[in-house]
Amino acid sequence: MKAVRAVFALAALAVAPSLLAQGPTADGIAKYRAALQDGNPAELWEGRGEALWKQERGPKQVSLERCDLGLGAGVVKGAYAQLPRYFTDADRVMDLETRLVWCMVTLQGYTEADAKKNPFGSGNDRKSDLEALTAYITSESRGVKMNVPMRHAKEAEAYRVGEKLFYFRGGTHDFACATCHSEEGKRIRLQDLPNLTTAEGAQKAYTTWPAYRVSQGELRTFEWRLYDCFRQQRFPELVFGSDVAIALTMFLARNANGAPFDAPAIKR
Amino acid sequence: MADPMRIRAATLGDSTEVKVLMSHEMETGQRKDAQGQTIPAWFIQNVIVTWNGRTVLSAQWGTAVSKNPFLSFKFKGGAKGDKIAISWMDNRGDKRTDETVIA
Amino acid sequence: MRPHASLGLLVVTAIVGACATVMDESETAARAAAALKASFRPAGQAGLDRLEQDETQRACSLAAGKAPPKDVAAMIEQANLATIRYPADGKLLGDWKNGERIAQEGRGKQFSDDPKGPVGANCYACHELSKAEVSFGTIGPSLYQYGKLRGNSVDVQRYTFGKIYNSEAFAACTNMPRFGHKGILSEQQIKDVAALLLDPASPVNQ
Amino acid sequence: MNEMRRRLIQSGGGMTLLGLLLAAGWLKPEEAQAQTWNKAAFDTHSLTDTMKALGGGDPAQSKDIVFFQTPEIAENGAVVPIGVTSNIPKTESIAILIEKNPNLLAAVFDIPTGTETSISTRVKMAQSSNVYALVRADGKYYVAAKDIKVTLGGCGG
Repeated sequence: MKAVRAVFALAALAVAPSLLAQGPTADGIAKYRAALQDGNPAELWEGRGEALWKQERGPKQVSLERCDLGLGAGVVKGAYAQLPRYFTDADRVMDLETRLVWCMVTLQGYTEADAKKNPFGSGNDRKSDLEALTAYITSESRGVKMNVPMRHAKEAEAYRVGEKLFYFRGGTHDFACATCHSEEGKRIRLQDLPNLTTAEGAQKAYTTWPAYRVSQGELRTFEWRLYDCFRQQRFPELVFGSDVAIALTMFLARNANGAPFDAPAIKR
Repeated sequence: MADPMRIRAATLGDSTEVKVLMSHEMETGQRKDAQGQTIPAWFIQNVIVTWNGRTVLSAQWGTAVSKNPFLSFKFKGGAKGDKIAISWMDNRGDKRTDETVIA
Repeated sequence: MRPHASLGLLVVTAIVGACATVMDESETAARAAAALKASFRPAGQAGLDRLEQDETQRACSLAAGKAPPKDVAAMIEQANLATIRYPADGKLLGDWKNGERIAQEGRGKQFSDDPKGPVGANCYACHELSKAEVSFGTIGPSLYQYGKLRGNSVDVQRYTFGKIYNSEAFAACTNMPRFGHKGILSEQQIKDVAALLLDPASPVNQ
Repeated sequence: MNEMRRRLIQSGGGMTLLGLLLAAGWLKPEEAQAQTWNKAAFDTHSLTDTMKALGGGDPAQSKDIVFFQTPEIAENGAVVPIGVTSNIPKTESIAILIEKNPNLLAAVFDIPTGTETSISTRVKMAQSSNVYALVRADGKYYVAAKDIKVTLGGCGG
C-alpha cells in the first residue's frame, strides 16, 4: 500500500502541462463559432412559435395570447427574463415550459398529457410546438436583464433545492452537475464548460439557451439542456416539467440575474 | 408543408444583401434509422432568388448543404421596397416560395 | 462493507453539523430527495436505482464541490481502496491499441445507449493523452507522456490499474468515475487503458 | 410540360434564357428549377470526375478566389460555414466541392451579371478535407483549395 501511495505522490508532481489547450485549436474554434453567428436557424423556430402563439388551437379554439407568463395576461416582452417564478393560480414555481403547458391546458383545453407529449422535437415529422413557442417567447426577452424574483417562500425553496441537486452525485459514473460545472476554464473535449457556481458562469450559460444546436439541427430549450445533461450523467430520464427541472432552472436562472438575456443562440 | 423561410434583404450603399434561412431536413441518404434502415435522401436541389422578378442568383444543391440551409449574397441595383422572392424545390418535388421587401 | 457503513454518519456530523442552519439544511435535503424521487423515470438501461447513492456519493454530495474534511477524505479513500480487485493473473497491462479505442469511446451506460453496445471510458473527454487527438478535455490533468514520465515499474502499473479501477481510493471526491468498482469497464478493458498510459509503444508516450 | 416550353428551354441552353423567361413571367421559378439539376455532377465520387462533369476538366489554380468566413477548424462537421469570393472578371458560377465527402459536389451557384461574385453558405463535412471552390469565368475554369479540419464534438451530444 505504501508503494502505491508513494507513486501517487510522484504522479501528482509529474503532471505535464497541456500545450494544446490554448493556441491554434482554440483560435480556430473561436473563428468557427464567430462564423456561425451570422444566420441562426433558431429564427425558423421563432417564426413558427409566434404563429402558434397567435393561432386559435386546442379543444377550445383559442390562442395563447391571454396566457399569463408572469407579467400579466398576454405580456410576452421580457417575460422570460423573470422566470421561473411562483404563480398563485397554480400554487407552484414554474419555468416557461411548465407555464406554457399550464396555459395550453387551462386556456386551450388540452389535456396535460397532450400538451407535453412532445417536449423535444426531432426532424420534420416530430416538430415540437413547445420548442417553437419557447423560441418565440425567449426571443422577446433578448437584451432584457435577467431578473428572476425570490420574493415568495416557494421561490426561495426552489432555489435551495436546486442548489442541493446541483451537487447530487449518483449513477454509474458518480457524476453531479458540479462534476463538469464548478471549476473555471475547463472543457469536455473541445467544449468549454461554464462554471455555474459563479454569477459570471451562470450568466454566460443561462442567457444563451435556448440554442440551435448545429450538431443536431434542432432548437433546444433549457429543459432539454437539463434533460440531456442528466442523460450524459448516466441518470434515468428527467421528467419534463418536474420539480428537479424547475428547481435547477431556478438555481441557475437566479444566479444569472443582472445579465442581459441573449438567446435563442447558436451552438455547436 | 415546410415552414416559411426567414428572409432578410437590406441595401448597403449600392448593393443589396440577401440572407435567407430555409427549413429543410437536407437528409443525405447516408444515414440509418434506429432499425438500421437507410433514411432516403431528401434535400433541396434548386434555389432561385429573384428581385422584382429578375433572377439574381440560382443554385443547385446536393446533399452536403447543411440542414436548415443558410445562404447569403449581394447584388447591385436593389432599392428599398423592391420585392425579393426566393423559391426552392427539393428532390421529392416539394417546393416553397417566400417573399420579402428590401429594407 | 463496514468502513462504508460508518462513513455516512461521520460525514453528516462533520459537514452538516458545522452548519448554522441545521434544520433548514436538513429540510432542504429532504425536499431535494423528494424531488429526485418524483422527477425521474426509468429509461433504457437506467433504472431509478441509479439515484440511490452509495456512501461515497452521499459524502461527496454533502461536500458540495469543496474538498471534504481530511478525516472524511481518508475514510472515503480507505473504503474505496478496499474494493480494488487486481487481476488474478498478475498481468496489469493489456493492449494499448484497444486502450486507445476505449479512451475515445464516449458511449455506454446512458439510457440512450444500446445495452449490448460498446461501453467506453471516454478518457479524452477530460484528459489529453495522445498528441494526435486535439479534441481533448481539461477536467482532468494531461496524461500525455504518462508512462514516459513515471516509468513502467510494477508499482506504477499497480497504481495506474487501481486508479482506473477505483479513483476514489486515491483522491476522495475526485471527478473521475470508478470504472472497475462501478462495473463500467471490464478487467481487460482496464488493463488495455493502463497499457495506453504505460506501454512504451503507446502514442501517449511518444 | 408543354412542347413550346420544352423547345424554349432546350434551344436557349441554361440560365440566361431561364432568367429571361422567369422575368417575363413565362415560367414560375419552381417550374424552371426542375430542368437544371446537374445529376451527373452531383453523382460523382472523385475530384477529377466532378471537375469533368462540371465542364472544368483541368482548372487553373487561382489566387483571385478567396475563402471568407471559413474556419480552419470546424467544431462540428454538420455545419461548416463556407464563404467564397471570386475576383476573377466575368465570373459566371461558383461551385463548392468537398474532397472527402461521399459525393464531392456540395453546391453550384450561377451568378448573373449584377450580382456580386461572392456567396456564403454552410455545408456538411464527413471528415477533415480539402474544400475546393471551382469558378467558371468567361467560359474558363479556376480553382482554389482550403484545408478544413473537422474535430469531434463534446461528450456525445
